[in-house]
Amino acid sequence: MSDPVLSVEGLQKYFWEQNSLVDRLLGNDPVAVRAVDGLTFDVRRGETLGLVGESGCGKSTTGETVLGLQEPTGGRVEFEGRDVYDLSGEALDEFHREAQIVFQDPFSSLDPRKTIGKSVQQPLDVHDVGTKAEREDRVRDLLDRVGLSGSQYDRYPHEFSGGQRQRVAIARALALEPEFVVLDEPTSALDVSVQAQILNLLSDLQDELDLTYLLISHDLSVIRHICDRVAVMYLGEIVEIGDTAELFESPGHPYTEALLESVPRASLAEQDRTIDVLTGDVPSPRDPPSGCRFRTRCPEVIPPEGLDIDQKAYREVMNLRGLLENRSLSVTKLWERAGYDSPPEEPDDAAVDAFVDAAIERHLERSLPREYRVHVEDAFAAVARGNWETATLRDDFESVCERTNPDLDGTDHPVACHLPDR
Amino acid sequence: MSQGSGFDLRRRDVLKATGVAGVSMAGLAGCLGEEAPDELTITLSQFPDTIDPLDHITGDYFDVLDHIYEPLFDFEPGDGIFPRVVEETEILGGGVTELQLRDDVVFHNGDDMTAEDVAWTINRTVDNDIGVASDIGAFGLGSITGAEAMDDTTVEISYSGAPGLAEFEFGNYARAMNRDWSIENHDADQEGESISGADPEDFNGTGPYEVVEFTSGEEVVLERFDDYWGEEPPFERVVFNSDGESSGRVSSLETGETDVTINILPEDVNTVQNADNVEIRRVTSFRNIFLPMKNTVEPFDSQEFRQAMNYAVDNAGIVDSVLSGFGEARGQPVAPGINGFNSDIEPYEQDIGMAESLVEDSGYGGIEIELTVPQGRYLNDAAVGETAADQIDQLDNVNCEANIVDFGVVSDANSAGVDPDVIEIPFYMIGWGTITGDTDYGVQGFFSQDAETRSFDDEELSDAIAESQSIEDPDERRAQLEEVNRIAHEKAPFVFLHTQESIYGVREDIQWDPREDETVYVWGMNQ
Amino acid sequence: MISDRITSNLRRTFRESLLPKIGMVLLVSIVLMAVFAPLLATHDPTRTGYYDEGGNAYPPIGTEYTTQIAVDGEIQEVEVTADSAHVLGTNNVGQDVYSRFVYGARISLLVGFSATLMAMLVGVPIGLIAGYYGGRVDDALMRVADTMLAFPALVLALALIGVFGESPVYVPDPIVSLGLADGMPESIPIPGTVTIVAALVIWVWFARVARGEALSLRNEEYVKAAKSFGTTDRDVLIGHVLPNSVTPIIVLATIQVAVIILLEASLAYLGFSGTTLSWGYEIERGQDILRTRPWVSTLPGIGIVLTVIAVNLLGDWFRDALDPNLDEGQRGA
Amino acid sequence: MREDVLRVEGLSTRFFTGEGQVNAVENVSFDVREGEVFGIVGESGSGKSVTGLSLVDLVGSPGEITDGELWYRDAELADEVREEFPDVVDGEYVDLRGVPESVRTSLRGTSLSMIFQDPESSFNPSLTVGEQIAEAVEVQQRASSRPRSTRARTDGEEYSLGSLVLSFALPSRRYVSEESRERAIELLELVGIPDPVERADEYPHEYSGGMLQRAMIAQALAGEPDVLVADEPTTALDVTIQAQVLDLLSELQAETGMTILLITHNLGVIARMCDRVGVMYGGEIVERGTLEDVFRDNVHPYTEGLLGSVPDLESVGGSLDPVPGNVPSLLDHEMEDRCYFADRCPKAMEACLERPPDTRVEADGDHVVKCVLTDLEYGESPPLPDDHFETEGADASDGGSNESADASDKSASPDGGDSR
Amino acid sequence: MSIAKFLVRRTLQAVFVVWGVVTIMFGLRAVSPGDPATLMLGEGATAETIARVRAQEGLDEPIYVQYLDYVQGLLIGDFGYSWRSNREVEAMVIERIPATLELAIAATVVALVIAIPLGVVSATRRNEPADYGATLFSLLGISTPNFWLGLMLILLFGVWLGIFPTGRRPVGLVEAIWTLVAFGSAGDLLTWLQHITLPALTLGTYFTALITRLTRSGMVDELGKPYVTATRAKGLPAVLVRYKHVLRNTMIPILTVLGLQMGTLMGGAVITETVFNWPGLGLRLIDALDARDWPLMQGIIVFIAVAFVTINVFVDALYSSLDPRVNDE
Repeated sequence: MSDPVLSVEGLQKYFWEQNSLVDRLLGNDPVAVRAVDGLTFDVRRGETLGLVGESGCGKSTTGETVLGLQEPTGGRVEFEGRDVYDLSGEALDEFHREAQIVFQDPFSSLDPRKTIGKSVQQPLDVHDVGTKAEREDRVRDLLDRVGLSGSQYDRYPHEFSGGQRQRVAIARALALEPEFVVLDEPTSALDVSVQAQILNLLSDLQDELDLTYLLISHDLSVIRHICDRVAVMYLGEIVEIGDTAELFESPGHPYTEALLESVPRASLAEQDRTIDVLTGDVPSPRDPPSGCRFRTRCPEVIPPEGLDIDQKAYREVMNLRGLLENRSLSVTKLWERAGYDSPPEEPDDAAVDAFVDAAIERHLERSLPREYRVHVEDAFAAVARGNWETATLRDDFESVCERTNPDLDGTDHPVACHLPDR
Repeated sequence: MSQGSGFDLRRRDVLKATGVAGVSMAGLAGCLGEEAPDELTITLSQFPDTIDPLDHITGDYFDVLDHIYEPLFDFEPGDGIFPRVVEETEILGGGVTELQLRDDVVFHNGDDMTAEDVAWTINRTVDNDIGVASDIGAFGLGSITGAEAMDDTTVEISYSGAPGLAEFEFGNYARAMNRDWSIENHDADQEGESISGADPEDFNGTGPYEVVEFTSGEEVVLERFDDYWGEEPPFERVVFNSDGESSGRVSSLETGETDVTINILPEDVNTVQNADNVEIRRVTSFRNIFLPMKNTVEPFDSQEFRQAMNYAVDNAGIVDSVLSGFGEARGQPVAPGINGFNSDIEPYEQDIGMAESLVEDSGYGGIEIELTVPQGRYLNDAAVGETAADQIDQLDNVNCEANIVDFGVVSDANSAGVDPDVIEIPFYMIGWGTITGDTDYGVQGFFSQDAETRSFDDEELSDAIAESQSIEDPDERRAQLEEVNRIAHEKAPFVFLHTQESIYGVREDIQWDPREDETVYVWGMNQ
Repeated sequence: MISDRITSNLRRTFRESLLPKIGMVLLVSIVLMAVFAPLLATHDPTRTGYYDEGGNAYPPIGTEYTTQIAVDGEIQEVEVTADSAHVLGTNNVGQDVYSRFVYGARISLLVGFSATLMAMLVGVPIGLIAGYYGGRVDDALMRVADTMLAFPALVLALALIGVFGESPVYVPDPIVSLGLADGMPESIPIPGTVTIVAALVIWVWFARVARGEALSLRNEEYVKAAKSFGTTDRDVLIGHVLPNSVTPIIVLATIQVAVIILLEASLAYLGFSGTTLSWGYEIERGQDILRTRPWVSTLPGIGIVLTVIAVNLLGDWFRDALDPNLDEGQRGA
Repeated sequence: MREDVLRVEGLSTRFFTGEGQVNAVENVSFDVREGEVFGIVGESGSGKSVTGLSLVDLVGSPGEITDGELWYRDAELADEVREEFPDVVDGEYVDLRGVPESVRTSLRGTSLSMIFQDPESSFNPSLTVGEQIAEAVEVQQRASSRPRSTRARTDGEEYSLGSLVLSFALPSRRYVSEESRERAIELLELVGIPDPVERADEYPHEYSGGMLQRAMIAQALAGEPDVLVADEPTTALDVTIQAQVLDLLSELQAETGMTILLITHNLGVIARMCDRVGVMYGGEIVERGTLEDVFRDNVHPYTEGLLGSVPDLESVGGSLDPVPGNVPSLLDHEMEDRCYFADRCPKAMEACLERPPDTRVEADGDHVVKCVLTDLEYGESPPLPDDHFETEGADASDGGSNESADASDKSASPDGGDSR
Repeated sequence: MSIAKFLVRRTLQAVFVVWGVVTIMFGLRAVSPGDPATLMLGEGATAETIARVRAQEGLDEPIYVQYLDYVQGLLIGDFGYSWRSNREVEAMVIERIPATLELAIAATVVALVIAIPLGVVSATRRNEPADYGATLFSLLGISTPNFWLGLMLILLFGVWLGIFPTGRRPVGLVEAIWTLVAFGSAGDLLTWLQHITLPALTLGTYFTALITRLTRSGMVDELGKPYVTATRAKGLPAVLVRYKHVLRNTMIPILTVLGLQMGTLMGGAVITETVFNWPGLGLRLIDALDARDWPLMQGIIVFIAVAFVTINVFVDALYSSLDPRVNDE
C-alpha cells in the first residue's frame, strides 16, 4: 500500500441559513445544513478513489472543500503531509499547482469570454511559468494531448461540443502538471458515447502522468470502471470505503447494497433480475436523522432487544415515530377522519377512541402484535389530548440505529453500520 | 356655459335642491346647469399658503385675505386713502397720528372690535417679538414703530418718518385682528408664531365676508358676514381658488367654472376675447419690472457699466414682442400715477454702440455675468429675463447667461442686502408694485441705506430719499420724490425695463374696473 | 470583452427584425444631429428676438396664426405668417425653434450617456464586490439599495437639486472652436447637478444587476477552477466576473439612458435643470402658449419621444440578442 | 402477437429556427403494440423527445410536424370521424394527422398521455399538486361526458377568461370539483405517495423529485390513457428513486394494461423495462426490434458503439469501446445526403454515401435496420479512408465539424435537453 | 418560514429602509445651504430674532442632538411644523393623500385594465398585427415623458375637442360617492370622472405600456416553460392553460415589479399633478421645494417612502401567498 497523497480527517462543511442581520435581530438561530459531516479518508498515491452517492449527499462539497474552494467548518485535510488550511505564500502556491479540479458542467467550466487557449493558459499565467511563448507552446501541446488540436487555441468555448469542452477543462487541470486531480462528475453531463471517450482519456492520462484522482460521481458504472477504491457517501457521511471489486461484489453497508441493486444493467438479463427497491426519500441535511442517518430508509434496522416484529411492520412504527417526534402528525386531518370537523377542545374518551381508531387505520397498515399495538394506541391517545411529550414511543421501540451513529470500523474495508458482520 | 357644464353639479346645489322636500330627480336636474346667480368665483394664480393676514406681502394673498380682514382704510390708487374702519385721522405731531375707529365693527366670531385689537395688530405687524416675522411689517409698515390704544375707539400710531409716508403705509397695510381670539387660539403673540389651520374657524376678521369652507391650498369659500357694519357686498358667496397656469385659468373662464381670473398672459387674450360672455379687462399697474444690480460687487460698482446694461436692453422691444404690447417701457423705479413719478424721464433707448463703449469705459470689457430670472411670477417673466440677458449677451464685450429659477430664490437674493461677502446673486430680475401709490414705497427698500434689504448702496440717493421722508408739504415732497427718481435714472441701480399691464378675464356682466394696485375687491364690483 | 458570439447574435437579431433597424437609424441621426448641431442649426439657439415686425413669434412654415397685441393701449388682432428663415417657427422669446431642437439633442444625449456612465462606474464595482464576497458587505449594500429605491427617482433628484443648486457646466463646443460654424454659441451648458443627481439616483440599479451577476458567477465552475489554481480574488473579479457581467450591464445601461433622458426632461420641465437649452424646458416654455403657439411644446416633445424610442429600441435589441433574462423591472429608476 | 395500438409512418418534425431548419425527426416509422413497453433510446439531439412530443401533438412553435402518418387504433373514434374524414380512417385506425386539432386535443390525456423528464419544472409551481391532478381528472371527466364532436366548441366557453374571473370570485365556479379532488387523492395513493390527503394540498416544491415524478404519473393516469409516452421519466432522479419509479411504471402497466412508449438515453432502463426498442440517431430510427435484436443481434454499428460505451457494472476495468466523434448537427443545411452516421462509423464504406433504406433483417421479422450492413459485409463496398470526412480545421479525434458543435447544442433544446 | 415570520422579517427590513430615508433627508437638510431659521422666519427678520428662533428650535444644538430630536418626533408622529404656513406637517400631508391616491389608483386601474389583455393578446398572437400594435403602443408609452403627454392631451381633449377639463379637482371621490349615495345624484361623480380622466391617462400611460411589455415578455417566457407542455399533455384546453396557469404565473413576478415601480408612479404623480394642477402630495411637494419649506418637504418625502415601503411589504406578502415557493426557500 502506498502513502496517502491526501489525507482527510473529520472534515465538516456546514452551510448556514437564516444568518443575516435581520435574522439576528429576530433572534433566529442560524440553521446548519450539514453538507459534509465528519469525513475521514485517504487518497493514496497513484490511485483513483471514487466518491459515490446520490445527489445532495455532499460529495461535490467534499471535493471543493478538500481543495480549499470552500471554507471547512471543521476537520483537517493534509496534502503531502501538510495541513492544507494552514498553507500560505509559497506553500499555498505549491498546493495550487499540485492539486487541480475538473468540474461536471462543460458549459460552465470554461469562461465563455476567453478563448480555450487562454483558459488553458490561465494557470500558467497565474503561476508565471516560463515565457509567454513557452506557455503558448505548452498549451498547444496540452490541447493535442487531450485529443484536441493546438490550432484550436483561438477558438471560443461555444464553438465546441460538451465533450470537447470537457477535454479543454482537463487540459487546463493538467497545465501545471499536478499530482492530484479532483474529478467532480466529469462525465455526467455527457452522452454515453462521449462519456466513454472521456473516461478512456482520463485513464490514459493517469497512466502516463502518474496522477492521483479523487473521482466524484453518482454513476456506479463509471466508478466501477475506473476506480481503485470507492467511498460511499450518504447524507454527508461515508458509510463504507473499500476496494472497488470487493465493495461491488460484497457490499458491507445496506445502503451500498441497495444502491448497487438499483442500477439497471444494460444487458438482456436485466429484466429477470429482481430488486428490493429502497423506499422513501433522502432526509434533509438540515435536520438529519439521529443515530445512523440511513436508518429512516434502511431495510435492516435493528429492533430493540426482545422486540419481535417483522422488519416491515417495524419500519412502519419507525416512520410513525418520526411523525410523533417531529410533531408532524396531521392532527386536524385525523380528527376529520374520526368524524370531527375541527379538533375538540377537551376531547372526551369517546372522541379519543375515535381518534385513535382513525389514526391506527391511517398509519398502521400492517397488523402489529397486540402487545405492541397497545403502545401505539396510547401514543395516539396522548396526541389526541395534546400530550406530544409522552407520545414519542421511544421507550418501547427505540432502535440502536437511532441512538448512536455507527463509526467506520477499523478494518481494511471499513463499514459504518450496527449490523454484525458488516 | 360650454362643454362639461351639464355635469357641473356642485354639492351646494344638491344641498339646496334636496333641502326642498319632494323635489324629484327630474326637478333637480332642471334647476341645475345655471350658476347660482349670487355667487362669484375668482381664480387666482397663487393660493395663499398662509392664513395669517400679516404673514405675507403678496398680491394674490391680499385678494383673498382682505375680504376677511378688511383694511382699515379704503385706498384708491392715485386718489389716496379714505375712511373705512377708521373714520378719522389726526396728525398729532412728533411722529404720532391718531386714528378714530368706528364703534360698530364686530369680528366674525361676534366679538366687538376695539382699539386694543387694532393697536395690537399693528404692533404685531411691526414687532418681530410678537407673533410672526411679518413681511408686511418689513416692507409695508417700514416707518411705523408702534401703536397704542387710547380708549375703545382711539389708536395712536407712532412712526419714524414723515406723517405723509406713515399715512400711505398704514393706509394700505393696517388691518385689524382679534387680539384675544388670536392669542387664545393661536398663540399669536408668541415670537415666530403665525396663525395657521385648515378650518373656517381659523379665520376671524371684520371684513364683509366670512369663511365658510376652506380647503388648504385649494379653495376658500366666503359668505356675506351678516353683522358687517358697512354696505352689503354684492355677492352672497365668493369662492377663491387658484391655477398656476394662465391657460388653465382661461379654460376655467371659458367653461364658466370661474368668473374672474387674474394674470392672463397676452397669449391667452385672444382666447378670452373669442369666448362667450367673458372679456378682457386690463390696466397699467403700479408694478415695475427691473433688473437690480448690486453695486458693491464687480462689475456693477461701475456706473458706466450699469448704464451700459440699460443701453444694451431694448425694453420697448421687449414690451412689443414678449409682452405683445401689454406694458410700457420705463426709465425710473416707479410707474406713472405714482406720487413722485417723474414724467420728464424717458426710458433708456437701446444703443448697442453706446453700451459697448460704456462697458469699455467701465474697464469691464469681456466680463461674464449671469442674470437670475424668476419664473411664473410676473407677466412672461422668464421670457423677459431671457431676452434681456440675450440682448446683453449680444454686446461684443459682455457675456451674459440667464439662469431661470424659482421666485423664492430671487426674492431671497433681493432681500439679502449689499454685503459683498454675502451676495451670491448680484444681478437679477424682480418686479415691484408700488401699491401705496407713493414713490417712497418703490425706492426706500431698495436704496435707503437704512434698509437692510437695500440692493444699491449710494449715499446721494439714500440722502435724497431720507430728505423726502422728512418733508411734510405734499408738493415739496412730490418734487423731492421726482428728484429721487431722476437720480435713480441717472445712477442706474437697475436695468429699468417696464411697467406691466394687469390683464384680467372677467365675466361680461360683472361691472368692475381693474385697479392699478393689482388688488381684486369684490366690494368694488357690481352685477 | 465583446465576444464574437455577442456580435454575431447582435447581427442576427438586427438582420431579422425591423425594430432595431429603426432604432439604429433614429439614434444615429439624433447623435449626428447632436454632434453637428452647430452646422445643422440655422440660428444661434440662444439668440432671442426673431420676431416679425409686430414683435410676434413666427409659426412653422406653412402655418399661420392670429394673435392679439396691444398697440397704444388698444387691442388689435394680427395675422402672423411664417418666415422661411425659421422652418419650425420661433418661440415666445423669439428663438429659432428648429435650432433649439437640434441643440436640445445634445443636452439629452450628453446627460443621458454621461450620467449612465457615472452610475455604471460607481454601481458596477460596488455590486460586483458585494455579490462576489456576499455576507455583511452584501447585506449592507442591499439595505442601501432598498433605501435608495424607496425614494422616487424624481423626488430624490428634486431634493438633491434643492440642496446642491443647479450649477450648469459650460462645455466649449469643439466644432465652433475649430471655426467650422459661425455665429453659434461657443459653449453649451450641461446641467451639472442633474447629471450627477441622475447618476446618484440610478447607480443602485447597476449595483443590483452587477451583484446578481457576481452572485451567480462566483458559483460558475470556471470561477471555481480559477480559484483552484490560485487566481487571486482581484484577478477573478477583473478577469472573469466583470467580463461576464458586461452583457446585462450593457442592456441595463441602455435602458437607463432612456430613463435618464426622461428624468432630465422632467427636471428641466419643472425648472430644475439649470439650463434653458433643453427639450424639457422648451416644453415648459410652451405650456403657457399651448393654445396659440402649440409648436413650441410639441416639437421638443417629439424630440424626446424619438430619442427615447431609439434608445429603447436598441435596448430591446440588446436584450433580445444578449440577455433575454433581464426584466423590465430595471426600467424603474 | 398483440395488435398495434399505434403505427407511425414516415414521421418528420422540423424546427424552423433562426439558425436554419432543424430536422429533429426525419422520416421515422415504427409501431407500438398494445400493452407493450416500446423503448426509444438515443443520445441528446437524436430526436427521441421530439418524436414523443409529435405523437401527442405537443410540438410547439417553431417546430412543426411536416410529414408522416400517425395511425392510432380507436374503433370509437374511427366511427365518429369516418363520415367527415373518410381518407384518414382505415378500419379501426385513424390517422391523427388528418383529423382536426380539436379532436387531437380531445385525445390528450384520455388516449395518449405523456410524462416528462423533469418533474420539478413540469408542474405549475404555484398550484397544489392535488389541484393540478384534479384538474386533469376534471378535464377528462368533462370530456368523456360529452360527445367528442361538441367538445371543441364548448371548451371555449367553459374556459373563457370571463369564467376564469368568475372562478376566482365564486367558489361554486371553481374548475375543480370535490369529486375530482377525491379522485386526485386516489390517484396519488395509487402511485404510492404516502399521506396522499395531506400531500395533495402541498405545492410541487414541497415534494421530492421522486415523489413529484410519481405525482406526474398520477396526473397522466387521470384520463386512463391507452398509451403513456414517458419521456426520460427517471433521468432527473437518483438511482434508488429511479428504481422506485421504474417499478411503479411496471406495476401500473401490469394493472391497467396500458401501453408505454419509454424514451430514454439509459440503456439500462431500456434493458429493464422494454419489450421492443428503437435506437435513434440523427433524427432517424437506425435500428429497431426486440430487446434481443438490439442488444444481442444488432447490426447497426451505432447500436454496437452505444452498447460498447456503457461501462459494465458487473466487471471491472478495461477500456471502453465508444463511438468516436460527436453527436451530429440536425441543421438541414449541414446534413449531407448520406448515412448520417457514416462520419463516425468505423465501418463506413462508399455505399454509405447514399441514404440507406430501412431494411428488415429477416423478411417477416420486426428487426429493421437503417444500414447497408444489413445486406452487405464490411468491405464489400470500398471502405472510406479515415480522413474522408475531415473538413478544414477539424480535429482528428473528435472528427465532428466544429462549426456544427454549437448548432447541435442548440438543437438539443427542442429535444428537452436530455443530456443530464 | 411562515407568512407571519416572513412579514415580521420584511417589516424589519422596511424599518431599516425608512430609517435610511429619514437619515438621508435629515442629512440633506443639514448640508443644504441657507440658515434654517432665516428660511423659517422669511424675509426681513432681524438677526436678533433669528438668533432667538435658532435657540428656540434647537438649531444651536449639535447636529446629532437635532437628529435625535427629529427622529424622536417622527416616532410619535410629529413631523414638525411647516416653515411657511406654520401648520402641522402631518395634517398637510394627510389632507393631500386622497387626491394623490385617487390619481394613483385611477392610473393603476387604467393600466391594468388595458395592459393585461393587451399583453396577453400580444404574447399569444406573436408576430401578428395585434402584437405589432401592442408593441408599438407600449414602446411609445414608455418613451413619452408624461408631462408632454399631459400637455398634448390637454391640447387635444381640452383645447381642441373641449371634451375634458384640463385641470383642478373640484370634488373628491369620497365626496362624490357620498353625494351619489346620499342624494342619488351622479353629478359629482361625473364631474370627478371628467376631471380625473386626463390626469389618470397621463399618469397611467407609462404603466400601461410597462405592464403590457412585462405581461407580454412574461407570458412568452412562461409559455416556453415545461409545465405548460405538461399541462397541455394532460388534456387541458389552451384557454385554461393560458389564463389559469400561465397568466397567473406571469402576474406573480409582475406584481413585484409593480411594487418597485410605485416609486416611479409617485414621481409621475408629481409631474402629473403639476401639469393638471391636481391638488395632491406631488403638487404640495413642489410647493414645498419652491418655498424651501424643509419640514414639509421632509414630511412628504418620508411619507412617500413609508408608503412605498409599506406597499412593497404588502406586495411581498401577496407574492408569498401567491407563490408558495417564497416561504420556504
